[in-house]
Amino acid sequence: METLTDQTWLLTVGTFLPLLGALVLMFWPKDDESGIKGVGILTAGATMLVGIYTLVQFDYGQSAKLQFFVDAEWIPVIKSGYTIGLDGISLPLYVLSMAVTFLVMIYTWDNMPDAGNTKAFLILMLVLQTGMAGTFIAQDLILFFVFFELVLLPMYFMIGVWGGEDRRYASLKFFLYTMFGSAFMLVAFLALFFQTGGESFGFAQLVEAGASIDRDVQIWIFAGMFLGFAVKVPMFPFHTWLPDAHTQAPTQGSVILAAILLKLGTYGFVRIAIPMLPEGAKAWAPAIGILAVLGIIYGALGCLAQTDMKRLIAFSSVAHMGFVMLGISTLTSFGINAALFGMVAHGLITGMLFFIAGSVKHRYHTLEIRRLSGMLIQMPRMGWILGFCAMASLGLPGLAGFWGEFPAILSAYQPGFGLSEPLFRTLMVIAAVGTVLAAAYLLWLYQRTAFGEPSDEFKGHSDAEHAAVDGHGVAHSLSAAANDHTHDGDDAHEEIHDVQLTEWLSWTPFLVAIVVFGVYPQLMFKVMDPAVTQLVERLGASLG
Amino acid sequence: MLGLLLAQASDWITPVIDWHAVAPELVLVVGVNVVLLLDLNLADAKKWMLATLTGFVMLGALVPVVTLAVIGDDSRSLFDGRYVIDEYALILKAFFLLVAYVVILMSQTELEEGGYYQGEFYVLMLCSVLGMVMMSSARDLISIFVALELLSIPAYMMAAWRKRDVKSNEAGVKYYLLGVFASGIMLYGMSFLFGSTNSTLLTDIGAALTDGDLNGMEVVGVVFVICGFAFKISAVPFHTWAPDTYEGAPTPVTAFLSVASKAAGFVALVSIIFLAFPNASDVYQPLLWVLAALTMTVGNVLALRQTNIVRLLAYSSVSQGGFILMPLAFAGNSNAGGSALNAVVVYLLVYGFMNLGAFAIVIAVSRKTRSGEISSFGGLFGYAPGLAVAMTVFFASLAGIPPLGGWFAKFNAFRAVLQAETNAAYVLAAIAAVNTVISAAYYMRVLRSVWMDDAPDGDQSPVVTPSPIVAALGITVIGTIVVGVIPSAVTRFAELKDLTGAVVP
Amino acid sequence: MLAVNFLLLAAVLFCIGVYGVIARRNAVMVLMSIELILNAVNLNLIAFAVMNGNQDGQVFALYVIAIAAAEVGVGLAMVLMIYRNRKSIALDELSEMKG
Amino acid sequence: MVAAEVAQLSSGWFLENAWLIGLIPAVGFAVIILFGKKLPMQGSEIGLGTLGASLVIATGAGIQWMQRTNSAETEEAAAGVLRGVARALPRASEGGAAEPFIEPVSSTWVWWQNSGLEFGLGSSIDGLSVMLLWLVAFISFLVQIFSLDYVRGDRRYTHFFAAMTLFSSGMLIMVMADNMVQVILGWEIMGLCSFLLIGHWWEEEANSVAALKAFFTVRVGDVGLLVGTAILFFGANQYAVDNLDTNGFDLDAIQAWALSGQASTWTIVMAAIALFIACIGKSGQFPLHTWLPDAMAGPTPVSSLLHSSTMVVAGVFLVAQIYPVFWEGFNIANGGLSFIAVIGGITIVISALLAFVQDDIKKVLAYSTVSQLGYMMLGLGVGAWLPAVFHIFTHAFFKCCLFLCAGSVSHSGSHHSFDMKKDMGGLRKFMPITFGAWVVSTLALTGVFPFAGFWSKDEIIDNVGNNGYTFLFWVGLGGAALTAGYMTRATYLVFFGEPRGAAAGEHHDDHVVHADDHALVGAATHSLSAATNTDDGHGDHADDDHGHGDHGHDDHGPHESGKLILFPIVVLAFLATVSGFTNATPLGESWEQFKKYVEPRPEAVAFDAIIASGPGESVQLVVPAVAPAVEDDGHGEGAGDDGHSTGCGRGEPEAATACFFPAVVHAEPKFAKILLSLAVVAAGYAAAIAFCIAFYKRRDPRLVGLTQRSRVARAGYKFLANKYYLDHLYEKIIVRGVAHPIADAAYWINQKVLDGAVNGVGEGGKRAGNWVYDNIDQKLVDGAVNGSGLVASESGHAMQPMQSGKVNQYGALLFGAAAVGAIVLVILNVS
Repeated sequence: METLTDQTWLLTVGTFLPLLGALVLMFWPKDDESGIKGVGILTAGATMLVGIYTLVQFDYGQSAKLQFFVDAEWIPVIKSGYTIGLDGISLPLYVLSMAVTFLVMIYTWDNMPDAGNTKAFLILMLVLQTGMAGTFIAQDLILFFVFFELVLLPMYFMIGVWGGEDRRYASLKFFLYTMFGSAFMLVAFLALFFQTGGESFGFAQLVEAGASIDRDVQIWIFAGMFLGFAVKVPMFPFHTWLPDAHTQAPTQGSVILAAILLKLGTYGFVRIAIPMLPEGAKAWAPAIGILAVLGIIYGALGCLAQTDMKRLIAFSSVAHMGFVMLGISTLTSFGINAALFGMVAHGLITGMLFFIAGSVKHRYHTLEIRRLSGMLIQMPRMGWILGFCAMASLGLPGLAGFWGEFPAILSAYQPGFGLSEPLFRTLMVIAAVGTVLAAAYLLWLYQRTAFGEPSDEFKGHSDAEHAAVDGHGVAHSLSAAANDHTHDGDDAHEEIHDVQLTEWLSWTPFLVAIVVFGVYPQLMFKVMDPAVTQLVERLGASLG
Repeated sequence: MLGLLLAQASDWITPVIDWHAVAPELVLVVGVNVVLLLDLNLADAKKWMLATLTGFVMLGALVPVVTLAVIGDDSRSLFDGRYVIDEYALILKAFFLLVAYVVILMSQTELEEGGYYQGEFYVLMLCSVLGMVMMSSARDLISIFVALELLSIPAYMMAAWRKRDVKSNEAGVKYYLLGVFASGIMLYGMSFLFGSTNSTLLTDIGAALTDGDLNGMEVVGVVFVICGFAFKISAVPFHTWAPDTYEGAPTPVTAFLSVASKAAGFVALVSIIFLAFPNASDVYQPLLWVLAALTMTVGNVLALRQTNIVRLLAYSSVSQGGFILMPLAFAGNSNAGGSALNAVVVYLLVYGFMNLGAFAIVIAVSRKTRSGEISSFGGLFGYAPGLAVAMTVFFASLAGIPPLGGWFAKFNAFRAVLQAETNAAYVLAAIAAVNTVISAAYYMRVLRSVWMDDAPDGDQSPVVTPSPIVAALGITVIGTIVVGVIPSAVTRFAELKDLTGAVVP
Repeated sequence: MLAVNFLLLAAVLFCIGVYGVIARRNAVMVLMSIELILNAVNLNLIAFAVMNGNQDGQVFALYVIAIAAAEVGVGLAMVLMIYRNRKSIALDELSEMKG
Repeated sequence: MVAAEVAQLSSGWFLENAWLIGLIPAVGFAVIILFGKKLPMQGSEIGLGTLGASLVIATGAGIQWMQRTNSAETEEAAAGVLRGVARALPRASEGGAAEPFIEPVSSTWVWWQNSGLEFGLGSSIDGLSVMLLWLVAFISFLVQIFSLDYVRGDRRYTHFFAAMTLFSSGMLIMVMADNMVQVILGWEIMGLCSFLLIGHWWEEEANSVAALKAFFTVRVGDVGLLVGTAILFFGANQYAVDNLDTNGFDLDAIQAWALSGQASTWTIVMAAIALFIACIGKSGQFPLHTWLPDAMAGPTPVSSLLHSSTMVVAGVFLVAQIYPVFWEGFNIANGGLSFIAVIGGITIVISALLAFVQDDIKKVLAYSTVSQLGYMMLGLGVGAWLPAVFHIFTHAFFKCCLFLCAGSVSHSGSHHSFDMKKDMGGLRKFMPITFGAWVVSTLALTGVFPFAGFWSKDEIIDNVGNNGYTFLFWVGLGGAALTAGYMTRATYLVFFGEPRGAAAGEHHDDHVVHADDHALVGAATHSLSAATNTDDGHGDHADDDHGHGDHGHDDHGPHESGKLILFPIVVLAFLATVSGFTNATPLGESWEQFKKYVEPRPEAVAFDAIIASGPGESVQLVVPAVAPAVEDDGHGEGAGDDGHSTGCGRGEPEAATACFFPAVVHAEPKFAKILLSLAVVAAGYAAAIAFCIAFYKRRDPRLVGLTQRSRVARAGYKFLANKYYLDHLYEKIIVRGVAHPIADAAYWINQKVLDGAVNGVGEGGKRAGNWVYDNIDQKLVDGAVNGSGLVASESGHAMQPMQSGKVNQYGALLFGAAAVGAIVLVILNVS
């Protein structure tokens, strides 16, 4: 694998800068809330700047090659090195992780979860960021594994400490589930290592040597990796941790979980499992395809059954990641490109939806769909943003979600390497039906929550309503006053205001990105396509 | 008659003793005597000096270990190869001394505040450590036996150190009776080995035992010897004493037992397996395979049920023992043999750090809460975030989560097993993988209390941690993290290729 | 062959010792059973030493005897300690901790 | 077949920059959304301005397209290859001279890439698209002018204009598309906007339900679009890459591939079916037409735009655009009974019948639209491409005009009610201009000479017969009679007779009672309440005031609407009168402007000539190219005979050439047929007028109460009133069938129609979802996970007795294990 080795410091700095911030925070006085948040934002912002610099320095003409490549000694005894690099496949996700952390930090300024202890919260977030970024740059299995697992604990605590009612159960479930997958994944990594002659854990070497492993052995090793990655994705039937974790997690946790963490699994498939074990991948592809499509339908049905807005969004992740996996399972560059785009798109859109869910919860103190209605009257901007994200999520062309779904569905028409066409075409049609279901549950959600009149419970508590009242005549004011009077004793809801400054700050980039990538997807396809094409070509070479 | 004896005596050749090589032991022996004598003459108020002195003795003994390592001769062999100082021995000596030092830091305040006998405790401790240090070098059945008893007998007494406490009594008695019983069985096995091979020197035994050509006596000998050490390392089903003793004994002693004493057992087991049984792999490999699988699984599922933190840690250390044992089940494999040795040593080093650290936290916290229940850790994160974070480090490391030391230890163990590339290896690895998850369940349950629950009594006053414990925590936290992030720090030691004279397949 | 008889004797002693450890509830009796086991070992060692003409076995036996003495010393001290605290040396009452 | 002589076609700024037509309103939308509220006219000026700009460019592009077409002939003349005169003539395949293929003008940018293929975004302008671009821009512009007054004071005035602008933009983007992905883009943008606009007054649940239903139904059809696009892409891609230097999304490539004879039958049939399913959903064809009438819940301008030139036309347009796929897929060339024609025929009749029983004026028009769309589909389905496309053109004017008239009536005549029976009648006296426009448009719609509908609809019917589909010919004629009937009824109810209800100036305090009791009446109900609010001048309902009142008129009686409303109506009425002459086939070939400029020429073009103009990087403008036409093998003119066994779409094109459009047949106008259809329409009128006078005016006892007396009549009425129980079918059988045994279906079919089909499907989906979630997810999958935890914990419990605390037992275990181990290993190792 050809590499470019200029500016070798860049990735290391970008990845470990958050840890430095975490270290600083550790010694920051606990009472200085704004100072702590400031340091957090500053660190994440600096990391983001490094990310932007990386974007600038990246050689887009050679995006199939690993750039900023470093291959330093780390654990020589087990033949694992500090091998890092960035190519077109990982660049979008790497930068996305930085951006998401930064924006979530900004969001936290005004929206600290109730449990308090900002310091610990932000430290965890920064550690999380290092883990996420590291996973995307690692070019060595062991390094990958370390970063992959590094995200576990911070997320466990984030859910467990700052989460909702049922957080204890949810956090432990999340943890054990993922642990289960990664334990088998580690075993598979080692098996792969020894089957390739035990020479190196470096990706490049394993991709070279992996193809020559016996087919049966490949299938077994792939099975181990499949467990690890599929749990993380999550694929049906390993998804049950996800709704619980998402529902219980604090907003920030949900956003990061949806935007980045789930992608670690799919990224693992694209980066590790498939290129290193071509025969295994081919043997498993139909199963993955079937499970992916099951996930699409199943996730959608799950959504239709939900009464809780956040849980619904969580279930929709299962469906959306199904599209991503469907794309991957075709083993074509078309599908894998789609999957990679889908990852980023899903990260932006579902991340945004979780932001909204968090803010709604913050204002209404409930996410029960039947209690929420008329959001457009009480918080018009929030309501429209929700609508926008729902539309993006259901795959409306012109918004980012489409470019993950549409090519993925398309690619299933003609899977690669002699995979069964009738099977995948059937899957394609079912997946296409899945888009209808997606429309159904998202619009249903939107209709129930945003349209209509506000329920009596919350009526008259919003800024927007007050403003409307002020604009009318005396009679209105009188009736409004009377209206207010009846709710005087009920202060809990007197805080339904529209989108606020920090929310705007943290959301706008998401919204802009959804539109920009939706309108001009080439921005991302151009970066990914050469790398993916090369990957699939190599796959073709080893599969004959 | 007398003449005959004299004639024989005239054959006596004074052995050449490499004084540098035995310097660590000598320092400890001197230390034992000094502390004992000083204890007689010190006023009660000044007994704290004994702890400091003992600590210095440990560190003093470390000095010759370091000089020996720096000189770096291949190996020094004494008494016709019955006592060998090689790289392996040096690493473990250093490890035992360091562990003992940390345990002393942990016990100091405990002993002072509990009103226990201090002088005697430290003397016994020094004796026990002496036994461990000897164990690292012992390459003969007799010296192994002597070292084993030297480290065990003081430990029996230390376990019962809280004389008036029924639980502590019980802990001591159980440990003692079963320990001696196990020694008896082991000795019986040793006698068979001696009888069959006509030597007590491990390498000789190794040369005499050959796979496929073993007689019943030899097999019984091998099995009984391994069972004797399996007791020491509390492998299931020889683990029964461990939870009871750990719970009843004073916590620093528990820490000592669960780390140093167990490590000593492993050291002996490793020596014997690699030196004496290299060609009896048909016997010991299946045995260790079953023991490892049982130990991990039973230790874990029983740990799931515990509500007492010390008892939980006891079962946890049982299951950790299973992971350490796991690579040894493939010690005879031509691929995995070398890695198995590395894996065990690395695991022991890491395990020492994290388990001691965990116990140090328990000691620090229970000084405030006066309770051993897991629920008593609720809200720790609120009132003592530092301790909570440290505890998180240790427990997460025990659970094997990167980038903490525990993951690398586990990884190495998996690596050694899978290197064997046999079906038995894959199955054991799969069992171990499942066990990793089960173990994570109870470790995380504890952390859940620490982070997510409120203090059970609503007491939010901060914990006052005495400086020795802080020091102990500092050493262990740094050790745990450094090993995880830069595993090369310990793999340098694990690079040792073999034991002197060992027949690594 | 005389030596073989010694081995048989040792085996019998060992078995008796094991039986004692398992079956006796009195701590002192258990201690004595353990002594039986150790003596079985000694017998074995000496018998083998004679059979093989190797003095190491006898040396080993001497060590075992010495250490056994130390062990029994500690053991009896413990028994005494329990007796003081509980006024009983029945082992099956010693089950404060279990599970 | 040579490509050496590549003649230059003229182009121009407007043609090359036609992509601006779609882009400008899209930008306008963004501006309105972001800044609209702060602008003096609350954003409406942006909407009007951007659409105006689009209209100007579209007009320019149209003119330049005509110049381009003309230039081909002059160029050809110069090159000496001319074999015809510069006006529409019989096609070469019909015995006329070969005319050059006029290559579309395209400007493309790389939009996305995948697998090393670059896919474009941009415009590809040919006759069809330039015609529709102009039409859409024009109609949208007029509708926005109408809306200025009509929705003035609406709470979401700005949003309304934003959505309307985006709506037009979506249609424009789709029309100018040069590839399938862009088609999908425009298609879905329209779906989104229809959702926003139908649910404009979302405070009422009925409206949001209707919006949901519209979006959802169309989305169901979109499955076909996705699948069809996939099939086409993978089918055509290799051909496109090899021969045309483009890819399988490219519309030209798809056309050429479909006509190349290289496509496998299976592929093309599946693609055609899949795509047509999408068109059924979008264009409201049977059986997915049920969303269209419900879509009347939106404001009237929305209905008028949606039903005339955008949204519903999209499906027809798609069929027309990639016509070769359907041509080959349904074997239209050989007169196969095509799926499209059958669906179109069914739709014509069924929806026309439904229009008879509607009391809501907008619903009458809605069903009328469905019916007219049926004509277009019918035309396309039988190979009458040109009349169908022409009908899109004329229909847009009169249908838009009718809707605007209905809006005008409700705005100024009936207090925002759309109920013809309750709130209208006799309005011709109060609203003469509206009445005049309505009548003109009605005449156009019903196909009375010389109004626009006559020229297009008759042409369709004529061609249906000409191509040998006799039964469908009679269906078409029957449909024309029905059209005359229901339009007469509507006209009578609205404008003749005595004023009733609101039209008589009555106050509606009981407007809820007046609400249409079946299906969705959100708009009407809402409008009533809004009107009541403002007229009272107090606004007790401040909290739920939709702000749709405030028209400032004090009198409650009917009156003529304002100028802003009347202007578009009058313009449209004028066009409804004269636009038919743009392609007046019966008047002679020189009148056939559409044939000349809009219909692509079915001539083969050499690959070389095409590749020179293929999409490349960044902006690459087409080098206009013309290749000499295929040698004409056709002979004779006979209508519908087998004389066209060769030519484009009738066999493989010659090597290294591609066809882009099949050689369709054009019927010769026959006087007898014209008379026949006029007679049928006249008969329809006569019967309807007689009925109206008898039933509504004289209250003829034989007719009044007929539905009570006659079982047949009652059953028929009920059958129609319940929309053929289709919603019923969706909801009760398809949906409930998920959960219930089919045996129950017989019972359910008797139940009253409650909700829309979509809600029904949604309900069923929700039930399935609930069931899956409760039983599979929570019990089985999650249960297994939690169960494994329980197993571990319980096995720990089971092992606890081992840890009895008794030393003796520990000892026994210890020795026992050692002994067992020893015995087993001895047995294993010692032989």
